[in-house]
Amino acid sequence: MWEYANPKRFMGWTRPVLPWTFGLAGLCLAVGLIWGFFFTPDDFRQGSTVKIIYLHVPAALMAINAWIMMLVASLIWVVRRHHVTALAARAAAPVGVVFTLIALFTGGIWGQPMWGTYWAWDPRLTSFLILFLFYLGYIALWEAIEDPDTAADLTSVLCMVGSVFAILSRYAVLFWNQGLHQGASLSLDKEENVADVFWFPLLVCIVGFVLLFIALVLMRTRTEIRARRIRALEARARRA
Amino acid sequence: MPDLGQYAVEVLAAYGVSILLLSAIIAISWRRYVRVRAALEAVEKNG
Amino acid sequence: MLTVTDLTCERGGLPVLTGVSFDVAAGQALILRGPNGIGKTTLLRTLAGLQPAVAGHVTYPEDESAYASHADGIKTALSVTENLRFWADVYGADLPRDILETFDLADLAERLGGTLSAGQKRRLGLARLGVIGRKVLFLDEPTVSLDGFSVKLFAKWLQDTHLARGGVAVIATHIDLGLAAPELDLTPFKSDVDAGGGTDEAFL
Amino acid sequence: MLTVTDLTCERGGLPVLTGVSFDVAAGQALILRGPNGIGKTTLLRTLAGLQPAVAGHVTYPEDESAYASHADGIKTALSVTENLRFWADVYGADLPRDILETFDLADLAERLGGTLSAGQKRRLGLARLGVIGRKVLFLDEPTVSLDGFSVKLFAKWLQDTHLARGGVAVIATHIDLGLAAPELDLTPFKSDVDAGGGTDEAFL
Amino acid sequence: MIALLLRDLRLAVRAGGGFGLGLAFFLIVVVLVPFGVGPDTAVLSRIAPGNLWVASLLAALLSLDRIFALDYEDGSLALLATSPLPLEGAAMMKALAHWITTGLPLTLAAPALGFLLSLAPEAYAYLLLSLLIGTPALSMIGTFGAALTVGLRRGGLLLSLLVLPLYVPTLIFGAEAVRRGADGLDPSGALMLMGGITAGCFALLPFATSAVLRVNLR
Amino acid sequence: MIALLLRDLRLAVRAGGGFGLGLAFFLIVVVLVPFGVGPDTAVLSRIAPGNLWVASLLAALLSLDRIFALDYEDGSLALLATSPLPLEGAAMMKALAHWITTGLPLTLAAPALGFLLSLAPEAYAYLLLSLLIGTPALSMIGTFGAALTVGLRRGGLLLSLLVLPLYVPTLIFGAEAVRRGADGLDPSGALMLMGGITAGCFALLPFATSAVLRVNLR
Ligand code: HEM
Ligand SMILES: Nc1ncnc2c1ncn2[C@@H]1O[C@H](COP(=O)(O)OP(=O)(O)OP(=O)(O)O)[C@@H](O)[C@H]1O
Ligand SMILES: Nc1ncnc2c1ncn2[C@@H]1O[C@H](COP(=O)(O)OP(=O)(O)OP(=O)(O)O)[C@@H](O)[C@H]1O
Ligand SMILES: [Mg+2]
Ligand SMILES: [Mg+2]
Repeated sequence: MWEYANPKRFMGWTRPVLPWTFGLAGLCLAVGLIWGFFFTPDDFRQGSTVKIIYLHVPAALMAINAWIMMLVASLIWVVRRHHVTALAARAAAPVGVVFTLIALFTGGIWGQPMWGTYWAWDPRLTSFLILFLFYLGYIALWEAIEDPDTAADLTSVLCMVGSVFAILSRYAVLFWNQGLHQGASLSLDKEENVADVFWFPLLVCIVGFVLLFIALVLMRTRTEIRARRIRALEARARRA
Repeated sequence: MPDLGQYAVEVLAAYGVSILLLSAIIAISWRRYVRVRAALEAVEKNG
Repeated sequence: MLTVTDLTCERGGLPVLTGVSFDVAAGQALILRGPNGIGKTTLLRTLAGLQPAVAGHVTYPEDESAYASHADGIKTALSVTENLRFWADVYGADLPRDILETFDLADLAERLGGTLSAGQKRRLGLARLGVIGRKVLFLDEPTVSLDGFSVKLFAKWLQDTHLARGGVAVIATHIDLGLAAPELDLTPFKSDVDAGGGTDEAFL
Repeated sequence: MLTVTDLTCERGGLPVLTGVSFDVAAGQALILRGPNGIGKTTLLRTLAGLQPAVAGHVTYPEDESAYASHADGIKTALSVTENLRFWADVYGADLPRDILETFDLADLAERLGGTLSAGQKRRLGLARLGVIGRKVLFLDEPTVSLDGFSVKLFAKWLQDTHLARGGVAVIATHIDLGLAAPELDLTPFKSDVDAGGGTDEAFL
Repeated sequence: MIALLLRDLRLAVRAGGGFGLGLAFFLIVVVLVPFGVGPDTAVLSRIAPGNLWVASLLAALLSLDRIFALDYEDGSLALLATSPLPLEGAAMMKALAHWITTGLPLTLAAPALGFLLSLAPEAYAYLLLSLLIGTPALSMIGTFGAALTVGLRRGGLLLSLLVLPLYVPTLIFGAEAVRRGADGLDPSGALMLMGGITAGCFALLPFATSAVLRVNLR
Repeated sequence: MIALLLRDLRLAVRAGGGFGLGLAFFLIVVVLVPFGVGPDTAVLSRIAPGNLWVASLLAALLSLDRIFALDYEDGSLALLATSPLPLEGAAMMKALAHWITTGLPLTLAAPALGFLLSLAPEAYAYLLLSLLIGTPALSMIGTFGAALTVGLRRGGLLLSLLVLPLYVPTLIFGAEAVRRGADGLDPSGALMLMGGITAGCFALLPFATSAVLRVNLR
């Protein structure tokens, strides 16, 4: 399995996979969003604002999952030193930032009609702000370091330590403020699940966001590998 | 176009901004993808 | 005492030196030669364990090595004696009584590190080697900024004290130290442009 | 071109050198000699105007001097060319076309300053002198860390370009540059323990 | 002189997003306050103007020690002082570069952060204006402080200690202008006084800065 | 290891009052807040716990970049890494030295400053206790951040960006404990959680720090 993480092999197998992933992601997103926006009823309590859920929930889920993916990639890099995993973590961070921003923004907009304010220091919202800061620091550290392997090592350690502190922050924030935000209700077995009319298009959207994330990370990883190859070739040329 | 009622601005803004942000990250990634690919081809040809 | 076999070291992702092998017996010094940028500093840092070797082996008695770089690690706000005592404490050694005389620092004992001239600073940096009592020394251009007299002083310490006690030293330098020691020119070991190894290898 | 009469310079509040006098004619270099700590750096800094003289006079054409210290002023995040171009801009000069060849930097033109070896950095520091086009140079141990070949390169530039154009240079060094230039040993000018002058004088 | 400005900006960009970092710090300080003070919106909105101004002041402060320290350590400062560039001009350029990399982005981002702290809607314009007028003074005063402490190791903390009291007038007028704006009063007096401070700083401090630099290079 | 601690403390004292400066910065930040927020005692007293905690956090932050930077630049860090001293121990000693020069004096001075901000009288004991438990964690986390950024010029700002989010849990529990104390509630939960964080930091972060240092010295 690990040989697929060799840069050359990776470039090979991702070339055909990439357009398909993008195509599927586009399809799912188009179907899910159009279905959700045009063909679902308004909620009796929230009115048309339920439609925000099709953006808000998938983005929020992927914002967290992107960080988890970076954590796993960092661990693999530290243990097995496969360059592609480190570069994939680097490639995923800006995508994660965008998802975080979407979750924050749609959540904020949703807050105005629901809670009467764009921003409240609710634990869930606050945790996301902290997650955003972690992303910023992680990206800034990558950008600041000249040597790519040093950068990979340092950002990996930061990602691991940061994850621990992110979890601690989550508990701290809960301790600090009880909050307004809705609990998780997407679990498949619970009775009080969202009504099916909302649930199916939401599921399609979630799949779309996941595929979009994968496609973007693959594409950006390919770019990072090429950039790294340029760097290596130029260094060698200068040496000659 | 469905009737969005009193929250039309909010809902449309949420969709607008989200789609804008997604397009932005896709566009930026794509532009860099193309540029780096071209740069690599140039380097490989010369080297 | 120090054996290096087929060592490859890298800098900035690319191998710089390939296939370096040598032996240094107890009581012997080895002088590294080579033009600027050939990789002397890189080799010494690899030997000292500051960076990993790409390939090959380095063996010497554990906990017996010390490294002296281009920079001296002198604290400007501590006096000469305090600087030396700190290193003595870190290495759990005593301050040899005549160390200040050996490196012609007796007059400067109470001066702060920051008020020394370039050559005086360097002498203090070298005196650290006399304090810590390590057997295997890796020295990167130890005589930079020293006047002729101080160079002799240092060579004398190295020959009569360090090597005489069965120590070993690998020294990169561009000048003539006046030591009776074999020289190793690194030029033949320069890595081929497309030599394997180095962290960039996967991308080439 | 450069005249120094009866100069006294101080360091740390006390006079270090007293009564230094010399003349350097256009097209001439002067080599300062003396053991570590005698006051070469202090003298050069005083000549360059970085610190005031305690007594005596220094005359040379205004706006024609430049100073090169132990440190090179190289920005690690700028490339070799960018480093040089910055200084060219500051001095309102053009980048001479062959400057990189003269100092054997052509291969390194696009490398970042931080990735150079000690000697390569020093060559870049010296190339700055070729860029700014100043007539009166004060150089403090310019050849530290340079290999033999680079020292010759520098001596050649100094002789054939700088001095040949009617420039002047005062150089502190411990090694033999291979220049046909008079030497001045500073040992006789060492200040007496109770020589006057220096900012501490009022309290003695 | 432009060469120096361009070099400093280039160095700021190369050294890992020099532009973004002041901003990020500003964001973080603003975000930390609610964690300390508690999530009560009424209190937060009440202290928002002061909060934003104190945060921008601290963000400006944090990058001050780098204005001269790096050039001093690698020897470029001595070389610059012996170059034909007037040292006063160099000081001004340094301040300008600092403002472009910290003050300016911070000013542009402040409204977004005002939002997080539920700043009164009327105050946004004055927040922007007061920061635009006031942050250049912060940079110039900071440059002077950096020149004072350039030779000292561990100068960072001493620098803050010297500079923070000098920041007090700018802070008072700036926060006052925003507070008045939020309360619907006329903030033009405070803004004008702050403009005077900024103009005065740029007229006088470059000379003080270069004098101090010369002493420190001795 | 003790030698390193003593040396760092001595250097802090020699380099112009290392002890006093963190404290002075703390004082100034606390004093600046009323200038920014306005002189209303009710508001000030309300925000005093958060204010004091944020100020001590910033004071700790400001001196972080000096923890390793000087040793890195003058080459001592490479020499230390090749010395018999375990680098984990060195990291811990560095954190300890930082705490003694900033965290400790700051803790001792905090009650006096609480007075300036009209902190509720019941809260003083908890202020002292929470700072005593919490500031060591700030120093250890900061040491880790300093090790991450040691090779970088202009690291100061990046360091803050990396470290501040890591400070969030400590800040929340610390300020919460004081606030609860001021409101007459039981703050022992918050204090205990904070103690857990501090213990965890000292158990784990020295290893992360030394790993990161080794990478940066490569
Ligand atoms: C900036 C603000 C917000 C952020 C960062 C945010 C974050 C999140 C996250 C992370 C989730 C998914 C996690 C989970 O399913 O447990 C989520 C789900 C959700 N959010 Fe938000 N949220 C924000 C504001 C809002 C607002 C204002 C509302 C509307 C009242 C809202 C309604 C929901 C709903 C209905 C879900 C789905 C819950 C579920 O069924 O699991 N959110 N949000
Ligand atoms: N970070 C880096 N990235 C790329 N190349 C580097 C880097 N650092 C050093 N180099 C190159 O590696 C080579 C070896 O450098 P090294 O410092 O070992 O040389 P050296 O033999 O010690 O030279 P000197 O005599 O000048 O000190 C040099 O050509 C140098 O330019
Ligand atoms: N800040 C200071 N306070 C007191 N004495 C000082 C100070 N700085 C330097 N000195 C002393 O002044 C003398 C002259 O120093 P200077 O650096 O000029 O010597 P130098 O001739 O350049 O020596 P080198 O060849 O070692 O570079 C030395 O003895 C030095 O110890
Ligand atoms: Mg070297
Ligand atoms: Mg000297």
